[in-house]
Formats: sequence, structure tokens, C-alpha cells
Amino acid sequence: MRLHEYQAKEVFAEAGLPTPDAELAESTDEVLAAADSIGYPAAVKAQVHVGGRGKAGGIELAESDDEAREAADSILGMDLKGYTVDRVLVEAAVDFVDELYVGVTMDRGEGKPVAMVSSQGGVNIEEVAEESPEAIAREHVDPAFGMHPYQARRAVYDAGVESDVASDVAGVLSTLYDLWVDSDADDTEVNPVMVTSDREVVCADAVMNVDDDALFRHPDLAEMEDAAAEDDLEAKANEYGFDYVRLEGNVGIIGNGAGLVMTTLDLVDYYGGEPANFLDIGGGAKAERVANALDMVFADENVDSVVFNIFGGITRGDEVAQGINDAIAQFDELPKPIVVRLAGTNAEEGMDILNADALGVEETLEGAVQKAVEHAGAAGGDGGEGR
Amino acid sequence: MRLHEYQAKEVFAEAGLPTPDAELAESTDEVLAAADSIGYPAAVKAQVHVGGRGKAGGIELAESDDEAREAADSILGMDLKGYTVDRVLVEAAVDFVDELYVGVTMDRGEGKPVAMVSSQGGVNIEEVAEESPEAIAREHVDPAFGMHPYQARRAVYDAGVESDVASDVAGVLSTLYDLWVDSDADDTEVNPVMVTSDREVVCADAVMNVDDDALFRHPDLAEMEDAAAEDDLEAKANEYGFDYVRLEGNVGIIGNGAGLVMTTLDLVDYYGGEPANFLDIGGGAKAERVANALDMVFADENVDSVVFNIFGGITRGDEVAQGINDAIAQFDELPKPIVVRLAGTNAEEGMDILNADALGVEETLEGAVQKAVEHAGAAGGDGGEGR
Amino acid sequence: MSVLVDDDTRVVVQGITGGEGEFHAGQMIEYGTNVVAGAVPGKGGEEVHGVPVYDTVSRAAEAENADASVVLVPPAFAADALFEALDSPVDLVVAITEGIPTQDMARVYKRLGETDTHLIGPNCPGVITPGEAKLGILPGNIFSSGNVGLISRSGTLTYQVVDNLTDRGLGQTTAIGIGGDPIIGTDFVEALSLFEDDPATDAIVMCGEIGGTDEEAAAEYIDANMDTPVAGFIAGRTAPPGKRMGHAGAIVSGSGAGTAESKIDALDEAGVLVGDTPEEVADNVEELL
Amino acid sequence: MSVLVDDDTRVVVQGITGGEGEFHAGQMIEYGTNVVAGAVPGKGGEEVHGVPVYDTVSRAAEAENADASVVLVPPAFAADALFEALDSPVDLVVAITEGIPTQDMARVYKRLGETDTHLIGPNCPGVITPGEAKLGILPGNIFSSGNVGLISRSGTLTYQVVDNLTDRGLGQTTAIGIGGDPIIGTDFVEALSLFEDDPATDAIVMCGEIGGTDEEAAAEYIDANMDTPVAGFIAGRTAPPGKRMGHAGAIVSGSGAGTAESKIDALDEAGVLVGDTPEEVADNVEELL
Repeated sequence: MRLHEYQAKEVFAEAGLPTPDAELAESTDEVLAAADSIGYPAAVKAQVHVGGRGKAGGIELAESDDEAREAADSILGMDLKGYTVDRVLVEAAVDFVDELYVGVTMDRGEGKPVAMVSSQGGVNIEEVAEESPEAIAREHVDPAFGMHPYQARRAVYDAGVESDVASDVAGVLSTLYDLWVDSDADDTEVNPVMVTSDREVVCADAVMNVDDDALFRHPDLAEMEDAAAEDDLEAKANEYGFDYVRLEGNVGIIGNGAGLVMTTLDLVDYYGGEPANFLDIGGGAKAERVANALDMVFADENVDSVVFNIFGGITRGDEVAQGINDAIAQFDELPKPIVVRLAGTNAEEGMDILNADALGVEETLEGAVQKAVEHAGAAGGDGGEGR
Repeated sequence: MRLHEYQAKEVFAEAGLPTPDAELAESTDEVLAAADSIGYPAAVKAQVHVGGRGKAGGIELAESDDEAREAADSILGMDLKGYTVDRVLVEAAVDFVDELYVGVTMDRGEGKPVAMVSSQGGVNIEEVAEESPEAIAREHVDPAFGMHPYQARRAVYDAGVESDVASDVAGVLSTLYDLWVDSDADDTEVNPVMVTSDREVVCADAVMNVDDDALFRHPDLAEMEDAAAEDDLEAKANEYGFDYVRLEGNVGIIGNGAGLVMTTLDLVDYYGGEPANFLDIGGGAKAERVANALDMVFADENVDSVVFNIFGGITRGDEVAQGINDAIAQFDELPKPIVVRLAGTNAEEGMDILNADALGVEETLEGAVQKAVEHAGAAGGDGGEGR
Repeated sequence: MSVLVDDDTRVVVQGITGGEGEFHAGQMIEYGTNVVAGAVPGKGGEEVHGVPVYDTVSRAAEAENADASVVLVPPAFAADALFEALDSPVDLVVAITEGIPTQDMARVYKRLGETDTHLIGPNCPGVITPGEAKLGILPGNIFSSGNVGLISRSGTLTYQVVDNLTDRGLGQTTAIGIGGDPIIGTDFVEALSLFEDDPATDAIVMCGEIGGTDEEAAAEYIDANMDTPVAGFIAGRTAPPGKRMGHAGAIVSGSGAGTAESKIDALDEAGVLVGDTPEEVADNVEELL
Repeated sequence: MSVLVDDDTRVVVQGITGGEGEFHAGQMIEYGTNVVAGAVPGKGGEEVHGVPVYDTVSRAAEAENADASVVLVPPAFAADALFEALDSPVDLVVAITEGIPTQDMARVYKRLGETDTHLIGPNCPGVITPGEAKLGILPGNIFSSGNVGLISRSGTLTYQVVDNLTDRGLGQTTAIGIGGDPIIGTDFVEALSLFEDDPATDAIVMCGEIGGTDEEAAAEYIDANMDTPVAGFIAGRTAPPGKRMGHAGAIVSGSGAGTAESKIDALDEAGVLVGDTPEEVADNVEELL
């Protein structure tokens, strides 16, 4: 779960990190009121999960009420890389002379946390990592011991942070590491950490991704989840407990098991279609879960056809089939064509009882995908480029 | 620093361990008032740092006001293995059916914490360890990871704790381990953990020794230090910052470095004397520190002579000599004879300037000890047994 | 011949009294697996499917001479169960549990490195040597005995590929589901080396997916060290960067590492025959044998 | 010949800008020790006694090719300094600091076991190879070069014994103060094995004290593995049980383990000549040579 900047900043500030004065606003009036209480110059920052907000016009600096109104009007409601901006953070602008990057993440290859510092902050850190990896100082942390103070210092000195702020920046890194552990985060990151002309250190941005699998032990963070979701479908997926990712195409995909669902997406593409989503309903296939999955896929207005691919494994195919039949019984007519393929344990029995009047039924994964792509093309989808 | 039972119980209760209702009392009236508010039966327990309090008459059970008064009168002011009882803990008596031992300490040989559980609690656990070591289940803990829950469970099951209280006892052990870490303890221990007839688990005693070297980061525990000191001399030693141990003999000993001071004690014994104390003044030997050391040793009325043995090392012998001279200048006449021996860097220069009119001066450690033993014998000490 | 498990493997099931644990222990026993004990705190002395339950894994392992453990406990308690298994000790731990917090696994991984135990998973379907033993939740009926080793990060994709293989009479020595999490015990390289040393394995299928660089490392290893031919498959070619596709491991960072393209290229260069569809993977195995 | 340090040893002093650090770095340099760098966070670029100071030990070690570190930082920061030294990495770390919390040391000890570094101390006077190098706070002037190896848990007791040896012309190959804390790096057994392998050491003095069972372990090791003769001394014969005698390590548990008697008996049985007084120790060394 990715927190919004304003949520992460609340968490960071509570942990003692220096963040600028800020208020959340959802209307131009609220922006003006916030700027008034914070003082000018103030930054107006779109609260959406996209990189490069600044370049895309999602951050503006206001020196006066007029400018603040202008910024609010232009940012609130704007479309930022596909997301509508509903909320902005109004924040005291920091007069900085230097921008640093400080972050903690999991290095999955090493199986260890890694703490990072760069004196090239304020830009896309992934580009820095690509183009001049030596500009990022890295400290791998032994997760049993946690980060030693010397490691924070070493990262900071190795990154070439100037001596007079080294200790403060090391402090930011230590706190970010503690937050990372205490919150079961995937990442905690500040980019940029700004150094002001009077050598103060300020966390001007805040990124925090929390491990979804660990939310059960962080009820305070879990509460932020709804507000953090970017759109209705994602919120719905959270509610249903599905792994769901919305994509650009028109072939809806439902399956069990991440690897097999990804493979189904790949086959849709391979046979010239475009996947509309990734949806893994996980183990079992009770009628309710099947119904929820269909609800999700149909809720995406881009979807023109659906492929439903289940490899039974321990789950019995006849039970899955029954679940599908029950789930589609609610419709007089299916809104979009569905092609089903069942395999594995009791698959044949399942195929036999499937409601073949309402559903397309295919023997093989390849066949099912081809049929769904066909339906989608017929419905007006552009068919995409085949491989 | 060893906490008193009542102090340790406060710490344990705050950490969520189940301890009986209890109040501290310093007079018979306070005992009666406490027993009244807690209810009978109540235990009246002497608060001194000696093992086997119960057998020695330091714990009595009272069923009524009369019995409580009797217990208070007999215990308050009593001499328990050399310590005068000033305070008692009045505590709700637990109706138990089983007594367990649960504790955490450092296994210095392994360099690791060890958690221990025994179903033979309520007795001297060191005897159990000696006579039936298999009756104590031990779990070594990796200090980087901390104690895993499975380790607490395993210790409890391996100790043969009954299944219906196993989880509660494992909980006590986990909390004791956390306390051990959070308080930088040398030991945290409950003996006995009582199991009541309705299968409740109660911590009926509480032992906590805190690492003196770590007190600097535990101001709350450090505050308990004065109350924990057993006598005036120990309190004085804390105040001066000396490593000091009071012993039974009449030859006072001052030196620098634990190993050398222990050796000096051993030599006193070897030459037929009896050491009155261990006192390590540590590095350096400023006049004030020397004066404090003399003050401590003279404050022990058993002392009949003093041996002052310094191996200069980095410290210069002439500076030490000057410190000694300055320190004894406050006396018109020394209350007890002092024999000084200086060795190491600039020792000769030091010996030359020592105030030989007031002090005995010896060239060798062996000579200095022999002379001090002689003085002590002349003063009426019994000379002890030579080896 | 086989790797990791066979009919001599003596198995403890951690969590055997839970719903999942009881069901899959039954399935394992039915398949012929030598399940010798269960381990559940507080349930010592009970029996499940005729198998004795102990309070601790150590006691189970000692009393029943077990050398492997299957972990079927809920995610909140799984890391502790893994530490317990590693400390019991057994030679092989198979962690089925899905959804273990990543930081818990980082700590387990550190401990794992201090032991000689093999850990398979977590978030994996398990390990099966067809006809001998299955440790995990794989559907035994789709497997058949043969000379193909299989390694996969995904559960149901494994079944799909095995189905295609078995359909054509291509049986398996052992199939290992190494799991889809960011931090797993046995990785492709370790699993590949086990099969390389197994004389009964004549070809290997490895099913990878986007995220991480484990497949790239495997390609390097294959190129440098392996004689046994390998057929490959990579799921997630169409996944957009920055999105998590179900498996926590399947997230492509924006910088180009961990993409399907990078993995397929690396495998290609190492001489691995990479298929575009599960069917094609089976074609390739036939070609390699 | 010598053990651990000689005139090639290149030394970093951690804490060189502090009072103790600056003083003892000066003393070490004066003795002829090859002090090549200091390490103090925030003091990078400064110089002390003409020696360059770096912000981190890694940088100091890399820039100056150092292979040993002497830790002279206050107890509250000492564990971190030790972790840093172990990670820099250097081959030898000498921890002088007294009063490091025991639990800090337990964590350091765990890390130490994951490295190949020798740690001497903490709470020790250091290591000296007379005439070549001294790493620590030992008074160089009382030592003389020769063929006796010395190992001691105590500082000033070491000086006393060395004084007695030097008085009689019995010089030392190397003297190691292993420290008086409950948890130390190099123990008697490890130090004895270093001297056993040193052809220049013809006899060894080991000064133990009450507390722990390190001397008992040493006795066993001597009996089983050593040809070089050993003279012993044990301080604390008169210490009562349960009291800490200055050294945190010097506490006798109520159960009889760690007493002077137990240690002396064990050493006697291993053929070690145990003296009653420092003078007698010197007598014994003369006898053994």
C-alpha cells in the first residue's frame, strides 16, 4: 500500500523528522485558507501516486493569494497521467541550497534492507541509479541487528554530504530506517531532503510503501488504505481481497495464481488482444468470490470480453464450475461474453456442468484466450498488434 | 545494581507481569495498614539482598492483625545474615499448587543470553542446577535476533510445565526476556512463579540485577540505586564511583586495577592477615580521589591498617605520591597506619617524595602487604590463618 | 532418483491441526508421503490421521527421526515456525504459507544462511517426487514419474506446464515450486545445481517470472556450469512497470532490471530454449530430450 | 617473532581526537607503533600528531592501508565503534574502552563470529610486542624483548608480573591483555594457540582471575594441544561468592563454578605451574625456560 505524500509526511513528522508546515486542501477556498495560515511562499502539490508531478504541472509555487488561487484552480481536478487530482497539499516552501536523496528499501537479491543516500536529490533517483550508480551510497543492513549508527554515518559521508549537515542527514536516515522496520514498509524515502541556506535539513517530500502482507499488524496504517487507493476499482479490489491491476486493454482476465494469470495476460497479447486487467482470485472458487470477480471486471467499462481460466489443483473443477454457474445466474443476459477454461482436478466434470448456453467453454488455455480475443475484436476493440 | 524485591516487582508489574497486590512498609503500623488494605492472608517479607530469607525467618505469613503485628515486630529491625531489615513488603498470599522457576541471564561462556525454566521452583535454583541440571530447560538466545516465541514455548514444554498453563508461563518468560533487554539487566528472574488452584500464573518473587555499566541509559532505574544499596559504605562507594566490596577482615586495601587489587587481597590472606575490603580507585590518582578512598576505608570501623598499592602504568608515580601526601595532610595524625607501595612509571621519584614520617613506605608489593598485616595484628586483629 | 525428497523422507507437518494443515497432511499421506509427526504448540499428545502431534518441532523431529518439515501455519506465525524448523533441526523445510511479511522473511533468510538446511518457499506449492513423496499442496494426480526436472516460481503455472508435459508422456524426476515471494530460500541457481547433480534428470524446465534478477543469475549459472539442457518460460511479458502482479516478487522496477525481456534475453544467450506458451515449453522439452 | 602485532602493523586509532585517544595515540607513536590514521566522525581532514583523521574507519583503512584498529572511544559509543571496525574490515581490533554494557558486547560477539578478525578486549590494556609496536595503553617502558609470551585478564596485574619478569631479564615476545569483562573477543585458548604457533615464544605466563570458566577451558586446551610450557597465576582466591570484584567478569556464582580453587586445580592438572605470588610466577618462568 502506497501512502499519499500527506499521509507519509504525517507519519514521518510523528517520528520526529523535520517536515515543512503543511495542510491538506480539497478546494480552492481550502487552499487559500491553508496558504494563509502557513504563509507565503507556499507550494501547492497534487496528491496522486505518479512520478514527475512537478514536470507534469502537479506542483506550483504561490507567492500570493492570487497565485495560490491560480495554482488551486489549475491543479485541483486536473488529469495527471490518468489520475484525477482531488486533493492538494499546501506546504511552506523551503528556501534550499542543496537537495539530497535519502531512502530505505529491501534489496530482494541480497535478502537485506539497503539504506541509500545521494547528494543528487530532487531528481528521478532511478535515473541517477542508472546513469551514475556511484552517486548513490548504499549500506546493506543486517536485518537481525538493524542499522548501526556507523552505517548511517558512512552512507552520508560516502555520498559526499557536507560535513556541517552530515550528522543531521545521518539522523534522517536512521529515523527512516526505524520507520521502515516499525511500519513493515517496502520503502521509506525522502526525495529531496533539502538543505536550507542556514544549514537546516528539511524533508520536502515523503514516500512510504507498506507491505500489504504486514498490514494486519499495523491497524493505524491499514486505516489509511482507503484514502490511499487511487480509484474506485482499486478500492473495490481491496475490499474483495483480490490482487487486481487495471490495464489499458479490453480483454478482461480472471484466473487463479499470479503466475498463471500473468501467463494468460501474455497469451492475450500473443494472440493479438490487449489485456484489460490482472485479477487473481486466489485459491478456492466459492460462488461469492466468482461473483465478486465478475463484478470487478464488468465494472471496467473498457472490457469487451472476459477469459476465465482456472487450474484446479487441489480445488475441484466441478466445484469451481458450480461457483461460476451460481455467479452468472444473477444475470438475465451476461453484459459481456465470457470464455471459461477449467483444468486440473475434476476438470472434465466441471466442464460438463458449466452453463454452456451462457458461457463459451474451451478445452485449452490457448483456445480460451483466442476465443476471448476474438470476441473483444468483434465488439470493437482494435485487436492490438500480434507478435 | 540489584533491585529490591519491591522495586523489581514494580518494574515487572509495569511490564504486564502478574504480581500479587503488595505495599511497602517501614513500621508495624504501616504493616497493619497495608495488610488491612490488601486483606488476609498476607505475607510479610524482609527487603534485603540475602538468599534463603524464608528459612532465616525473614518471611512470615499473617492470617490476622495480631499475626501481622507479630510478624512486623519480629522482622523489622532483625539482623538477617548481617543486614538490618528496615523495610518489609506486605503482599497478598498466593494459594498455590505448583511453583516454577523462570529466569533470564547472560551465559558469559557462550556470550549469549540464556532463558531458563524449571518446574522445580520455589527452592534454591542454584542447588537444582547443581544436583539435577536436567530439571532446568535452557534456551540460548541469539542477541541479534532476540528470543523467538518458539524458544519460550520450547523451554516451557521441555521443563515439563503442564499444558494448561504453558502458554501463560511462556508469556512470563517472553516478558522477562524483553525486560532483560530493555533494562540492560544482568538477570531477570521469578522464583517462584506460582500456579494457583484455578490455574492462574502469579509472579510471587522478583529478581532484577541491572548492568552497572548500562545505568547511564536507564535514568529511571539509576534513580532506584540509592534505595537499593544495602549499607552506608556501599552508598558512599556509589557516590565516589569506586568499585568497593566490604569484607570481614581488618586490613584495609586500596589499589588500582581489579586484578592487582584482588591479588593484594590474596597476598594479605597469604601472609596471615584478613582483608577488610576490595577498593579499586581505577586509573589516575588525583588527591581528591585518594582522599575519598582513605575516607571510605577509615569509615569501616573494623579496619586496623591500610595497604595502598599503586602500579603506575601510564599514571606517573610522582603524581600519585603527591596525591597521597595532599590527601593525608588533612589529618593531624592518621587514624590507622598506612603502608604505601608505588611501582611502575616514575615510581622511584614518587617513593622519594612520599611523606615517610606519616606513612610506611615499602619497595615491593609483598613487603607492603606483610607490613600492613603486621600493623593489623598489633592493633588486635586475630592475624587469621596463613596458608 | 530425484532431488530433495523421496520415499525415505520423514516429514513433520507444522500446523497439522489447522484446517489447511489437516487437509493437506491427509493429501500428502494419501499420496504416499512418509508423514511421521505433526507439531502444534499445546496439541502435544493428540493424533491427526493417525500421526502423533508434538508441542515443538524439536520434540517431533527427535521422537520420530524426522528430517523434513512442511510449514502450513498462518502468515502471522509463519516466520516463527520457520525459525523453529531451522532450529529443530531438519534438512529440508518447505514453507507453503502465502503472505508472510517480507521483513519477517529477511530475518529468516539471515538465519537460513547460518544453517545447512534447504528452505523451499515460502508462498510455494511445495516439492514432489512423483510416485514417492509430495511435501506441499501440489495436486499429485497431474504428475508422473520420468526424467524431467521442474523448477517454478508459480503454483498454478507449474500445474499448467506439468499438465502439458504429462499429456505427452514427459514425466518428472522432481518438481520444485520455489515460490513467488521477493525473498525465498532455494533459488533457481540452487535448484538447478541439485538437478545437474541428479543422474536421473535429463532435462530441466524452469518457469520464471518478472521481478528480481534470479532468472538472470540462473542464466549465468547455466552458461558456466551446466550440461543438462534447460527449457524456459517467463511469465509477465505484458506487465507494466511499477505494478505488483499478485506475487510480491513480480514487480518490475522502472529501471529495466527484472523485465521479461531482460530475463528471456539472458536465458537465450545461455542456450536455454525459451517458449512463448506453455505448449511451446512442452515442444521444447521434447526437442531437448 | 611475535604474535598479532609487529612493526609492520598499520594502525587506525578510533577516537583519536578525544582526550584519551589523543594522549595514547601519542604514546603509541612515541613507542614506535606505525599509527597511520585516526577515525572520528566529523573530524575528517584534521590531523593529530601528524596523522590524518578520517570520518569513517573504512575510509581510513582504505586510504592508509591499515590492518588494525585501536578503539579508544567512550563506553556509550564503543559497541558501534567495534561494529564499524569489524566491518571496515581490519584484521585486528584492540578495544581498550572499559565499561561497555554487557548486552552491547553480546551483540558485538555475535558479529565477531561472522568475521575473521581478532578482537582483543574490551576493557583491556592492549597488546605489545616489545621494541616493535604497542596497541593500547600499556606502559611501554616496563616491557623488554625476549621469549616469554604473556596473557592476562587484568591491566595493572599484567604490569606487576611483567615488572617481575623484566627485573630478572625475562623479556617478552608479545604481551596480550585479553580484558576483564564477561564477554571478550580473544580468550585464553585463542591467545595460547597463537603463542603455541610462535617459534620465538619458549614459555607462556597466563594470569587469570575468578569468574567464568575460561581458565578451565584453557587448562583443557593446554593439556590436549600444547608443548610450550605455561606458568599461571589466578587472582581472587579470597573473593567471596556473589560479589563483583571490580571487573564485571570477576564474580563467582554461588554454585562453585569460576572459583580460584577450581581454576588452580584445573591448571595444576594440565601441568601448568601456578604461583601464589607474582614473584613466584617469575620464579616458575625461570624454572620452565
